[in-house]
Amino acid sequence: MNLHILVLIPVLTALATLFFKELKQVRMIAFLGSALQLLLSFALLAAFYAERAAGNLAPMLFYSSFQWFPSLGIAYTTGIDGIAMAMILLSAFVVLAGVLVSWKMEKLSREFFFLLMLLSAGAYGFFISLDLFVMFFFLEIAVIPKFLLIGVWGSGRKEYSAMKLALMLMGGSALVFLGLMGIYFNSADIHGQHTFNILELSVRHLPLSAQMLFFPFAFIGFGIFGALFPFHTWVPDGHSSAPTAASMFLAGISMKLGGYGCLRVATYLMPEAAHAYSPYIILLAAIAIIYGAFATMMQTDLKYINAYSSVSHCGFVLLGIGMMNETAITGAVMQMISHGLMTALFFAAIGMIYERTHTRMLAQLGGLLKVMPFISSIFVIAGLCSLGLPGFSGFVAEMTVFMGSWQHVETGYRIATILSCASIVVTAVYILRAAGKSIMGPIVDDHHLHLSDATWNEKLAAIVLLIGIVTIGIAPFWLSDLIGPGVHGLMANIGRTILS
Amino acid sequence: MNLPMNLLLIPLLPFATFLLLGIFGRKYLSPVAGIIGTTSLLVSAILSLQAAYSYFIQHTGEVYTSIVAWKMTWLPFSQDVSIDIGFMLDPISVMMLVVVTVVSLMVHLYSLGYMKGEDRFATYYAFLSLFTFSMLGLVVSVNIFQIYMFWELVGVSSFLLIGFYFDKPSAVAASKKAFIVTRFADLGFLIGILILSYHAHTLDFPTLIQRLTASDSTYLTSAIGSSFLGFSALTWGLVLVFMGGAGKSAIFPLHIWLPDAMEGPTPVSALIHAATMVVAGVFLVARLFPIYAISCPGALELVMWTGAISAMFAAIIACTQTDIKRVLAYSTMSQIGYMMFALGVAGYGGENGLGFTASMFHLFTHAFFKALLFLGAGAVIHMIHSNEMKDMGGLRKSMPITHITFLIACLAIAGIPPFAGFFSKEEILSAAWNANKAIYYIALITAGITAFYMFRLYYNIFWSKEAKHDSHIHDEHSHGEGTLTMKIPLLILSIGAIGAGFIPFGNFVSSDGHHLHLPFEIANAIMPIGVAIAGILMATALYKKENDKSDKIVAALGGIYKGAYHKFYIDEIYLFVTKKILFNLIGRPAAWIDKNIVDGAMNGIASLVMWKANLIKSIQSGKVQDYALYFYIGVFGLAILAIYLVK
Amino acid sequence: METSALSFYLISAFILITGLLTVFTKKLFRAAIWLLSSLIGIAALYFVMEVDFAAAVQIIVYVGGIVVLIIFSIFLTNNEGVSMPAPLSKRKIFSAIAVLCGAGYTVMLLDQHVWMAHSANAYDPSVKKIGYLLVSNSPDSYVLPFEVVSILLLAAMIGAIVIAIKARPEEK
Amino acid sequence: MSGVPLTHIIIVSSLLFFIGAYGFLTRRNLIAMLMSVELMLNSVNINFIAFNKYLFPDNLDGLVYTIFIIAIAAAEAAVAIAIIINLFRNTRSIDAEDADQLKN
Repeated sequence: MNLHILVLIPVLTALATLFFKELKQVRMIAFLGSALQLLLSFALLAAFYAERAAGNLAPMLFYSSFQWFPSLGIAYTTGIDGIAMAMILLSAFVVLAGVLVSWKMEKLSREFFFLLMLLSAGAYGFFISLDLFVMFFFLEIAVIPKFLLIGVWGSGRKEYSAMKLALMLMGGSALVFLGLMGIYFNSADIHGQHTFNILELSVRHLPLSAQMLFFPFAFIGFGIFGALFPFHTWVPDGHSSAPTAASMFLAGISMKLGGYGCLRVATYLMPEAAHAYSPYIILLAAIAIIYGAFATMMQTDLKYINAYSSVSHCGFVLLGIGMMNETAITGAVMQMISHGLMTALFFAAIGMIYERTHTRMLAQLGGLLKVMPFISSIFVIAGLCSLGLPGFSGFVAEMTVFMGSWQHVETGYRIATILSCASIVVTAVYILRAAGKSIMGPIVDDHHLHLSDATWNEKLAAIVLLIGIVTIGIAPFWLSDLIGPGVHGLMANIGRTILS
Repeated sequence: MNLPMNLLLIPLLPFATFLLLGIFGRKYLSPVAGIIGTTSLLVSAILSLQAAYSYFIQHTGEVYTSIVAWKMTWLPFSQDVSIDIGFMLDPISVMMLVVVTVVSLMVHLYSLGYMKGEDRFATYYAFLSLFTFSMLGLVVSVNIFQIYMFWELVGVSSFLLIGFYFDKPSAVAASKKAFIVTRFADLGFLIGILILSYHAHTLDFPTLIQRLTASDSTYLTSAIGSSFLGFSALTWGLVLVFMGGAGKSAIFPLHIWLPDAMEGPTPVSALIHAATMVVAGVFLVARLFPIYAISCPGALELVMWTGAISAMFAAIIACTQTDIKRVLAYSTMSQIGYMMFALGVAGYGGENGLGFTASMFHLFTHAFFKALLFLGAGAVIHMIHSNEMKDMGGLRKSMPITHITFLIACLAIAGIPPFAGFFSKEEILSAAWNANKAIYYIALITAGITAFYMFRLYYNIFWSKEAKHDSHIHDEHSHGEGTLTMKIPLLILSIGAIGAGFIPFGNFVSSDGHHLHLPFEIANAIMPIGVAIAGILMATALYKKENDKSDKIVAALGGIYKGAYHKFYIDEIYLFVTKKILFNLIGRPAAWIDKNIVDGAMNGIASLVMWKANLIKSIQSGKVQDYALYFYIGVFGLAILAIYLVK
Repeated sequence: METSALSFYLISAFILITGLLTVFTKKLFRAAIWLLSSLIGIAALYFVMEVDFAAAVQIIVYVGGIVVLIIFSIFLTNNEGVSMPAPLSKRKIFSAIAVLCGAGYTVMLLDQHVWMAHSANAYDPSVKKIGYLLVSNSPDSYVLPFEVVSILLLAAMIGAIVIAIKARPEEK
Repeated sequence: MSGVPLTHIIIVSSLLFFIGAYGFLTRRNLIAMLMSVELMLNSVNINFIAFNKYLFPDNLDGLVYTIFIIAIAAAEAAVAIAIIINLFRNTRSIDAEDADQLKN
């Protein structure tokens, strides 16, 4: 069960979309491609469980490696552990939902679906690769489609936001590359051989001075992808002017690349520096959570509300990573997955509302529950999930992060935990404010009365995401059994800093 | 004992109804939704009664132990700490099972008639079943996080039900307010859980209680050892958990949402805001009672005082309210204050556990007669279509059954002997007498005021003005006294209100599981009965006939009356705090900072680059000679460099 | 001071003065004349240094060819009479500074530098040797550069003609 | 010619070079700039011949170089003047300031 099919299918679907003209064929191909991808990831999950059941406790399963630049030590090595597996599942769900939501994309539909598939190929590649250079390669593949998707199909100040997003992500990847170079050149083994392979690098302990220098580059670089506090300004503009499917991909997958990168590359390979810098990470994460939540309270545009709430929720991911203990990091990974699903659902709902009422301003929306019950209930469910209501994935992830962050050795960090706990109240305020105003309450303008409810493809998209959210929410033990060993493997490296 | 399977059915049946009606309700099942909901609740009620019977009656041995019928690890955090979901049978949880299912069944039956015309009938029953499921889940929880989970679910279902008439902006605002205030209290509850679980290294109730009460346990010393701002971590934990309970049970500082929650349909108020959800806080404190009583009396002291203040405060406001549902809401708040301070005065085990048993007994009886009061008020509102007292009067002839049942409930709550309220309130007063005289006197005065405002309500509805309403009774659209399904619950609950008092509660529920003989001396029963009768007489004098005596008193009281009527302006204070401080002082600057400073920094960098680019651009002036000059300077510089490097 | 040294100094003074005058005169035509005299001065310098062939070539090509060409161009662009506008002050100052410090620095360098002669024997730049160097097929001859320069001259001629040709009909 | 030290000749040629350079940088007229370029080239020729005569008398490389430079200078002058004439034909002026179409 080699992993290359995972990258191959999106790429092939992307190419296939180029050969067809009208929207009908193009969207059908994209749908088939992403559905196949979802089935494949389930098959991979089954194989993963079988492998684990058969007692294969190797950190990375389905390991395979092909020489690419032997002289530089770059090889196309792929392999997955629990965390990568969960990420692949997340991407599969969000991609399928994304394709379904943009069913009526008239404008340049062929290019639209091509770029979507390319973006998903980049994400899959990123999650399965174990070679820092290949990871960077796939990270870059994912950046350009985002720029085009927002620039061409966006709305509002789309050029400004597309440019801003692309520049900041480019800046981020520049920093990441610096970090990678730092790791690469400081990790020569006894006979001077350098390598990009993560497994080997994790065994070679980088000198502390090198770590202290290059960790900030790698962490901030990936942090920019994952909406680290001062560099999050691309998130509100980028998400709100992106078309629905693109903002789902942006928030659902591409912000997770950042979190995953921070965890797998920055913290796993440079644990001592991560431990030394953890106070700053925690501080920034706590600020992001509370600041993001309060800023959301003031927004009047639905998409800005969800974008800012993504900044706040991604703060939990970084808080979990900053706390550097097993429960907190498991919580961080769960938060990545749960936030990916719920923000995709939220954007889908907002997209559907926007398609019908052509306005995202809270002031101009009202009483939609009577007019479109399905979309409104999806909107409310997504809101409740991001609120942290038990029965949905948000609660599971946030509670794990809180429990983990409370176990931190130093009691000084309790303030950060209490601050982030306080965010659940502020989140409740802005979610209810948004839901109360747009869904409940009297109808604001009467031509909303004859709007249609969700079509079959939108319903399917919502149900796909709902299945993800509810399965994690109702029975989270399968997710923590999947992620647990993966995080335990990471802790072998990260743990040693706390002991020493 | 009975199989875990049919125990599990009790919460799962309402959940199944919720899913069924939630997904398919709107289109296919709406006419028959009521029947489905009621039957599933009926089965669930029978099962819980059967469980109670087998747990209490067929019980062998001296002590009621807590039996964990079923447990499953839901979310493992680390080796020993994990959230598990389970079903625990314990005297208080079985009692609560009975209360919740019976009252919920009554409300389901009642709503068949009350909500007949509604277009979202199926969704109403879906939300009602969701509420019942989460309440049952909360009651039988085996893990402190499980109680938190169902706590949140109860909060959301109350949000959904209060905001049921969502096209009324006031209902939407009330539901938002309820959810946010309870959510704020849940924040305290969450942090309390984190503190307790950090020190006790477990989330499981039995082990938590055992570890934090055993005098020699290292966990207890570590919890008391580490302190913060003067109080030990254990005190912080327990106070914060109580804060969670206070939010949900509308205790004094966090009560502002209860009166507004009356925007929901009346059966909802009967179920949620009378019998079940509001007592969740009392149940939570009761569940952790051993820790409160043994390890941290300070926290118990706080519980006692807040309970007493809340009781007195609510009773005073209740006397001034004109909307009958708000009167009942404040009376609920006052009775819950009773239960809280009853727990507060109690100690652990043996005789001084009387407060605990009295509180649980009062909770049991209060559920019946308060639900009865609300349903009765619902019937009146259903007929008059208005909540205000001034539109009512002289309804005793047109609504005989509601009148009698309402009277029974008023007598019960006032604490007149044969009715249930007397027994439970008398136990509370005797417990308070043994423990703390000041609390006893506050309780006594509150009992008097309770009797007064209940009978003020009673007379205003059924007596005082005669003539005005004849026209109302005969016009066709009024439903008269409501259908049969509305009358049956009233009758059953009134039987409960009368009979519940005679149940020997002592040998079922007690702080340490042992049988407790409830002392019943006439001596200390005289005082409460006397005060109650005085209250009733005062109310009859003022309100039986339509007269202006009450208006003269209002004029006399002046400022105090106006203050009480406006709920002592606490709402306005809270609004000011949230509006001014949270929105303007923190929210607006946060959004502004983000837009200008952080975003500005990014745009600043961009404009900086643009400015530099312009600077460079001017060098390409197109003049050949400029280029020649730059070229010359370049060559000259390189020459110098080469010379020095070579030398 | 032998006569040749004296004549060297005289000629070099002459060259420098005429050079300055070419650069500073207002009238374009007069500048061309000063350039002519300066080039003749340089040819005289070669004579003084006994490199007769170079002097001859200088006179034939430079004086005879290039200066005449320049004078032709002045007449073609018919501004022989007009006096050139003064250069922009900003540019004049900058270039003056640059040139002066460049000259000063070079002169300063030349003073300290000691030249090392590589061989002491006499220097006879006879035409036979030049001819041998230019066109013989011995390994150290310059026959290849010679051919390349001839091609370059050819190309230059063609180029000049193409550029300066009267505008073709279709261009009008 | 023996009395004249090499340095003096080189000083003369570099002065001539810098005069040419100054002329090239400041003259407003393209032809004047061309003349200054001729001056600079001649100063280079002086250098070559002087070095050849004083430092490497036994071979004639310097002299051959000078001859080539003169040839190339001729070609360069021809092309330059062709351009100037063409420029004159288009813009009626051969002032260096106006010829700035390549401005950004």
